[in-house]
Amino acid sequence: MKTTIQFGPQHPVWVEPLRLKLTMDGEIVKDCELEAGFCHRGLEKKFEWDYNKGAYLSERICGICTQHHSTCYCTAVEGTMGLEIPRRAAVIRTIMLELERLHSHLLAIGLTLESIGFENLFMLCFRNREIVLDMFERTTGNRVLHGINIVGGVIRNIGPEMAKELEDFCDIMEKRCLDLKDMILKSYTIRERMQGVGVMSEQLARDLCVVGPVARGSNVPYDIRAVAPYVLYNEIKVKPIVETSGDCWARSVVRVRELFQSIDIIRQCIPLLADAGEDIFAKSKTLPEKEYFTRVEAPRGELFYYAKGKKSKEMDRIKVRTSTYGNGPGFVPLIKGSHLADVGLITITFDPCIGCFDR
Amino acid sequence: MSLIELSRKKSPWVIHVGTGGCNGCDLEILACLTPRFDASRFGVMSTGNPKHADIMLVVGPVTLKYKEIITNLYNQMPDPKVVIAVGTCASTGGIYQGCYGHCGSLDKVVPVDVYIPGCNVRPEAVIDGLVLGLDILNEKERKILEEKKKSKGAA
Amino acid sequence: MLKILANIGKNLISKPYTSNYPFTPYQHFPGVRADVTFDGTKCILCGLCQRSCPAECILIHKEQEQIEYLNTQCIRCGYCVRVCPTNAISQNEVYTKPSRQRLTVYTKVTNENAPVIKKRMAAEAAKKAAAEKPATAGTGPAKPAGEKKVDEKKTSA
Amino acid sequence: MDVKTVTQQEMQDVARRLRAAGTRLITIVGYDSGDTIQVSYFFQPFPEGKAETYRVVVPKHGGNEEVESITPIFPAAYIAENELAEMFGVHVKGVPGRFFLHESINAPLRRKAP
Repeated sequence: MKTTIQFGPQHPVWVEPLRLKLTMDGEIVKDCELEAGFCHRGLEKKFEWDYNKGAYLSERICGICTQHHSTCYCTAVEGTMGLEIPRRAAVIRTIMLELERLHSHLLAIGLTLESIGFENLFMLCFRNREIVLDMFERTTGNRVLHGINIVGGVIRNIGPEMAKELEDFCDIMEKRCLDLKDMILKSYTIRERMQGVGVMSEQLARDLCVVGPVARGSNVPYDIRAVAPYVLYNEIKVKPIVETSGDCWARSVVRVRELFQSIDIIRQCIPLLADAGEDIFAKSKTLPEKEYFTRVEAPRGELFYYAKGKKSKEMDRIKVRTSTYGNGPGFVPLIKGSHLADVGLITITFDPCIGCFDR
Repeated sequence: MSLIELSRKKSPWVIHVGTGGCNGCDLEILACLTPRFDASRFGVMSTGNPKHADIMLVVGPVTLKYKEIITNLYNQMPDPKVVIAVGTCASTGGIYQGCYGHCGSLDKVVPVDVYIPGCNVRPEAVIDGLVLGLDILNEKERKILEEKKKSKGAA
Repeated sequence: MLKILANIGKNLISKPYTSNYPFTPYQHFPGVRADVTFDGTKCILCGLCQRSCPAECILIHKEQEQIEYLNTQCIRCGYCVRVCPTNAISQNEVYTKPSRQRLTVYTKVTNENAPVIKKRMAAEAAKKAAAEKPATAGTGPAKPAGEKKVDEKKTSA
Repeated sequence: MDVKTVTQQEMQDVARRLRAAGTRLITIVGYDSGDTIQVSYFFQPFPEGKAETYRVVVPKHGGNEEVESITPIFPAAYIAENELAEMFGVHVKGVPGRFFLHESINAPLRRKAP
C-alpha cells in the first residue's frame, strides 16, 4: 500500500521551511518531490538598486554565511568598476571568512548530531560556537550580521591588540575542536548511525555538479579556494579536504576536518596584518558599467554572483547562485530508497540553507 | 491559581517558526535555548508541534507561500496564545520593504502581541521578549477564566 | 576512566558557563551596533540619511523640522552614521527593549545653521521687520526636543 | 570576462562537448535587455582551468520565446532552467517552469520593451 507523507514545511528537523512530498511503501521512500519557494522574497529584483545599499541586502540573504555573501557581492561590484581593494582590507576579509566557516561548520555538525538524538554534543557544539560569535562581536560589532563589508573595502580595522586576541582565540578554539573531534570520530554510536546512510557515489556527485562538503565527501576535490582563488587565497594555498565514502558520515567528517583548516588559515593571516599598510578603504572614481562574476567558497559550497552595471548608481542585474541551489538536486536521488527515519538525517547533512536556496 | 495556570506560567512551551528571512534571528533563538543563554532556566521548551505550544516565535517577513501555513499554525495553537515577532523583518518588513515575494509584516496575517526590534536580535532581547510574552499570557489566561466564571454565573 | 574523573572534578569546581542574564546586568563589548540617536543640535536636515537608508526607516519632515525614526524598522547597519556630513547621528550600544507596540522616535531639530531653519528665521525676521505693530504669533511646533513617543505606525509599507 | 555568443543549436553541441570533457555547470543567468533576453551559461572546467561563458540571445516575441533545454545533458541545470522560465516568462522546453514563485506572480524580472 502506498501512502503519501508531507515532510515539512514546518518540521522540527529544519529550522526553515522546505517541503518534501514522500510517497511511501511501508518504511521505504519510493518517490520524492521537492517543493521550494517558501522563503522566496524576490531579492534579485530588489538588487536593481543603489550598489552601496546592496552590500547590506546581500548580507541578509542568509544569516549564516553573511560575510561570504557580502564579500562575493562586493568583489563582483568592484570588478564591474575595475576597483582594487587595499591589501589590509583583503586580509581582514579573509580572516572574517574563515571565522564564519568555523561557526557555520560547528552549527552544521551540531544540527546533524541533534537530528540523530545526540543532544549533549549538540549543546557542546553550540557552546564552542559562542566563542566564535564573541570574536565577531568584538571585531565587527554584531553577532551574526556583521556589516563590515562595503564596496571598496571594509569599515572596521583589526588593530594589533585585536590581532593578539585572535591568536589566543585560535589556541583556545583548536583545543576545543580537538576535544570535539575525538568525541565525534571515536564515538561508536554516531559512526554506526551515519555510515552507509545516504550514499552519494562519485559519479552522481559529478553528474549533479554538487558543491562544497557534499562534493568533497564523495571524493570530488572541488574547492573554489583552490580552483579559482579569490581575495588572499593566491598566497595561502588551500588543499581540498576529501573523504571517499560519500555517506552522511563522510560529509560530517569533512566538516570536522575543515575546522582545523580554517584555524590554520586564520593563523597564517594574522602576521600579514602587521605589514599590510593602513588603508582599509579605497574610494571608487567610476560607476559600475561592465559585467563581472565572482565565486566564493562559502561554508556550504560554491557561491556565485553575477553583476552587471549600467553606468549609474543603480545596478542592472545581480544574479545570486547560492550553494544550496547547487546541492538542491542532490536531495532527491539520495532520499529515494532510504528509510523514512533517515530522511531528516540525509537532508541535514547537506546543511540546507533555505534562505539561500529561495532568496 | 489553578494547577494549569501555574504550570503554564512556570513552563511556557514555544514553537519556533521561520517564515523566510535570513537565518540570523533563527540562530539567535537557537542560541537562546543552548548553554550560553539557557532559556530552559525559566522552563522554556522548544516544541515542534503547534498543538502543544503557548508562545509562537516568528522570524522573518511572511512570504506569499507561507501565509496560509502560518494562519494554520496560529489556528492550531490552543488558547491562550501569544505571538512574538522576533526581529525587524517580522515586525515591519525591514530591509525587504517593497520586494514582490512577501506580504509585509507579520501583523497583517496574525495578531502580534510583542515586537522585538533588532537586526539581528540579541539573545538577551529574545529573553526579554519571552518574559514580556509570559505576562501577556497570564493576562489572557485570567481574562478567559473570568469569562468562564461569568458564563457559569449566568447559567 | 581517570580522564572522566578528572573532567568531573573540573566541572564541579568551575563556574557555570550560562550567563545569568535577566538577574545580572546586560554585558557587551565596546562598539556593538544597536539603534541610532539623532542629535537635534547638529542636524542640518539635508536628508542624506533618508535617501541612503536601506530599510527606509528615517523620515525627515522639513516643514515640521523634525526627524521621524522608525526604530522597529531599522536594521542597525550603521550606513546613516557613515554618510552623515555633520556627525549628527550616533550609534547606541544597548539594544532596544521589546515592546507591545512598534516604536517610533521623534527628534526635534534645533540647529540654527540648517538651511531650512535659517530660511524660516530669515522669513520671520523679515515679517517682524515688515509689520512692527501686529505681534507675531509663536511658530514653534508642538513637540519639544528629543521627546520619545510610542505610537502605532499609521501607514503600511 | 570574455563571452562567446552562440546560437541555440550550437549551444547543444557545446554542452555535449563540455559534458564529455567532465566540465561542471555553474549556473544559467538570464538578463532582459529590453528587446532581447540573454541567456548566459557559466561552466567550470574540472579539475582545473578558467571558467567559460557562452551566451544565447533570444529575441522577444511577446512571451512566446522558446529556449532549448540542456537538462537532458546537464541534470544540474534543472533548477536554473526552471528559474529562468519563471523569472523571465520564457518557455524552456521540457521543464515545468514553476519552482520558487507563488501562483499570483508572473515573470517579475521581465522588462517592458522600450
